[in-house]
Amino acid sequence: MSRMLPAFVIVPLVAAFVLPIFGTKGKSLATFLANLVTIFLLVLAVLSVGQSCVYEVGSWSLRVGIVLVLDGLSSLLLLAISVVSAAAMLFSVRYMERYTAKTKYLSLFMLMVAGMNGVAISGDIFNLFVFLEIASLASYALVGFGCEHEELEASFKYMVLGSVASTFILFGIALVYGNTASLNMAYVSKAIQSNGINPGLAFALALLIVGFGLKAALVPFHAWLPDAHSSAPAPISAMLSGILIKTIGIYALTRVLFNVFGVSLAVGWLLVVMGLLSMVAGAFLAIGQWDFKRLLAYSSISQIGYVVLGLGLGATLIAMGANPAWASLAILGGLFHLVNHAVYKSLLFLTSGSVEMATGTRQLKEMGGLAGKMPVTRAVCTIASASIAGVPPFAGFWSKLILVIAAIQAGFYWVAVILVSVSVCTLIMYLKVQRYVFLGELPDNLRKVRESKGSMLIAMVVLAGLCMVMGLLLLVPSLKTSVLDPAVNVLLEGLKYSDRVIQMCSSQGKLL
Amino acid sequence: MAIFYILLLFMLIAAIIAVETKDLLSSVICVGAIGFGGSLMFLFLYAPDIAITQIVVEVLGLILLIRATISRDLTTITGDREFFGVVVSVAIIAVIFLAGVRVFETLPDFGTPIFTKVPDAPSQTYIEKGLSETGAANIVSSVILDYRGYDTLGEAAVLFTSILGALVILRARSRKLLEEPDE
Amino acid sequence: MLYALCFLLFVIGLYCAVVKKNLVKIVIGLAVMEYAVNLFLIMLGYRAGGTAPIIGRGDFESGTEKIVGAFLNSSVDPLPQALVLTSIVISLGSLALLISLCVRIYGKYGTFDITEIRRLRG
Amino acid sequence: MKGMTVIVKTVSGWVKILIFLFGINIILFGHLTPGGGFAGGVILASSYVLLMLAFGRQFVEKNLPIPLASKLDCAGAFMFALVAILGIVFGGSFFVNFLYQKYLPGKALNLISAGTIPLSNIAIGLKVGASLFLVIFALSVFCKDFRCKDLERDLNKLASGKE
Repeated sequence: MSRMLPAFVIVPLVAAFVLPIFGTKGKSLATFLANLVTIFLLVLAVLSVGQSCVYEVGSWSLRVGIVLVLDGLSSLLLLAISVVSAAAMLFSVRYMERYTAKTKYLSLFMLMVAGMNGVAISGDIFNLFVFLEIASLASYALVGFGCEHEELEASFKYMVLGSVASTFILFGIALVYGNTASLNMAYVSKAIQSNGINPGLAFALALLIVGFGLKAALVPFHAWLPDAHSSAPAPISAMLSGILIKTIGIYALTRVLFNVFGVSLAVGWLLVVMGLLSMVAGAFLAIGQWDFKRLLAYSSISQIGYVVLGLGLGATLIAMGANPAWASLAILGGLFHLVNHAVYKSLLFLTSGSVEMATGTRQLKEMGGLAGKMPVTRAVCTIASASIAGVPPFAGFWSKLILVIAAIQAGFYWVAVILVSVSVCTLIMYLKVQRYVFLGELPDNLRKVRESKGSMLIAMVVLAGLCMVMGLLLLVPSLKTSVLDPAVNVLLEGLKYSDRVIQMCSSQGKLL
Repeated sequence: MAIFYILLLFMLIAAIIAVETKDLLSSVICVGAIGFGGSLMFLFLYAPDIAITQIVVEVLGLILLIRATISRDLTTITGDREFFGVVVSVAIIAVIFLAGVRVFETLPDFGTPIFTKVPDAPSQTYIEKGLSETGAANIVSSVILDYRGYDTLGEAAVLFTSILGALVILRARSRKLLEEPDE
Repeated sequence: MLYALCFLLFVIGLYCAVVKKNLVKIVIGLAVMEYAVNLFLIMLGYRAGGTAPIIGRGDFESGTEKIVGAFLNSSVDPLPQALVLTSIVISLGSLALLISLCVRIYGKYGTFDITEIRRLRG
Repeated sequence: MKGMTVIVKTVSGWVKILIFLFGINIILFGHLTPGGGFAGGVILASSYVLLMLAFGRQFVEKNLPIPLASKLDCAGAFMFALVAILGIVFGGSFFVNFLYQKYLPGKALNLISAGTIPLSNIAIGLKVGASLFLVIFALSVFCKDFRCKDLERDLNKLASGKE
């Protein structure tokens, strides 16, 4: 596996460099190639599960060069990225026929995937920043892909806030370098362990939290998300909400926080508060929306809140020195929710795209009675809604259950109460979607609506199937120990990460 | 040493003018002044690579900015957003500044880079072994294209992404005329 | 002190990007922030009385391939320079994208005023 | 007819060659002297920008057609990635400087030294030059065809210094 690690980045990058050459004539070939790449990445990600290795780029040692690190957390994220991107790419085959410049779209899509994969496997802070920037720039361009008023406006706002966030992150990295003289995460972490966190590093951490928080749209910084996620083409919304904010926001934040700087009580509480605020505010804002995609976007804020809450709870418990089993449970809940949300939120955005393509509108009030006309879309939408609302057999239920159990065990009863009540809000929100989109009376102008066909349906059905069986990831012990547990352990081990990476590097050096 | 203060003050003044002037064109030209000041600063900080790159990028960036700026009726939009938002933002920015301005004391003094204080820092390796390990006399070149070549691949991809993005944003027609009567 | 002035430049850029309502001014603010960060990184690597990290013919001990100690003890830090080179490219790329967005928005809305560009709300 | 006066055209015709050569020089000697692929690429692009200002857009388009520039852009990026991938094939690891370590060590401070570094510089120069030319061209086309028609004329005026 170690030898294949650069393929996660280099394959989509090369594909992105080659795809624009095809032009309009080779459009179908280019689409085929792009699908091939995403499926290849999916296979690679499945193969990487349970592995743990490092790759020294250019054979330079850990100290002077850049390393790629694959561990449980990275492979969990890689799996989520490749599942969502494969489905979104399959969906795009038909959906993006409405737009011009399809090969450019495919190329940007590939760049976004390459950027996210690069973030997931990077073991160097500056390298993480560079790949984060690839993914962000590709997403700015893709949000504005439609080039109409709303898209351009959303893209501009997103890009301004995103650039501010990037500058903050870069400044934070500069301060980290200025205090530790290294950029490699393992060595930065070692320097921090030996010298302690001085005010400079604390300020750097604050800048990084603000920067990654902006990218992840946590509540004080969430203003851009509803505009951007609702204006993008549907497969891109699925990518953005499903996986991008998690990769360049949550993942980068947790990696830096848990494995490089080390958790502290203050930061843990900060995350808990931000998570709770995001959950509550996102849910309340979502209920009032009448635009289908906007509702989904606000709901993303709320769901990201769950993830951050779980991770923050874990961080707090670790810092308090409480029973590690509770912390592990909270982190497990957060990470499992991250994966679940990636699947069902992207599915919901794909259904919204399917509905929008069929009816030509996103306003809930203008729709209705589509259940008879679009049975498959209706079925998958119901599955996804049940899942996001936490109805028992589906995926979302299990992750929320774990979070509630963790909160109760740790003694934070009020957190558990908020968790459950936000979950009820979510249920109401999605009942509203069902009611206004699929039930009720069919308006006259929608009589000729047809079910979407081909690749769009396949993508949605596959994701819906995943939604139903995601619970197994937790319930089947062998799957749990190979997929989820390594990821949780990476966060639990905290600062031991640096020793592990350095040790893995030296042992691989001996092998070669 | 004094030269750095002079140049930084020059850049700061240019920045304040660029931010506060009403005329967009003069604002853009002040950005150019900041960039050229920065370029000179890089030269005095013994970073000729960066100085060259900064100056050529500055020229091209100015052309891009002027492209966006010059027109007759645009230069009049001035002023800030609504009052309350401005006050809150200024307060937050002031807090950031006051919090941040202290932290620089923890850095080594200006003029003694951190890598001289940390044993086995990567930069020391680059300087000592850069020529023998990569063959490039320009150590910065050897760092960006060999030791940290992967970063530069990312950098090339960033530029590729943004240019592709700009072309996508600037294309004339975004949606096809639909064959199916969808709307 | 120099670091603090550099940080002041950063803050001025942040102010401009957050408070101004002209699109081009916002872009300028972002550009100023990026200058400040680049300058800060290079200043971190500065060595008083140093030399540029480029080996010339004079830096070899005569007749050998060995680099003289004077160079080793006076060269400034090359790593921040490499980082800044990367970050300059990134900022040029995002500048190009931002400008295209601005021009395109002007084409659609006929104004650079962000308070008038409000189709999306909520 | 687009463009400026005869004097400007003649002078920029000469200067253009100088700038172009300077850019190539910066790229080729990037591993020995300050500069490198990126700075050189920007200089190459600016030589075409100068032509565009002096002679007008159509002239430049004849000189360097847009589809060609777009292909050069992709080719440069691909070439750089290829240099990295060849490291796996010949050096056993991604981004190995295989030429320097195994095949062509060269002599320090000579033009042919440092293995793959000059190759990467050339690739980056090609990529950067082509892509920056493309974006400026696209912006100018956009300004011509859409609402801000007078923009280009203004830019020309500004560049020639007569308002």
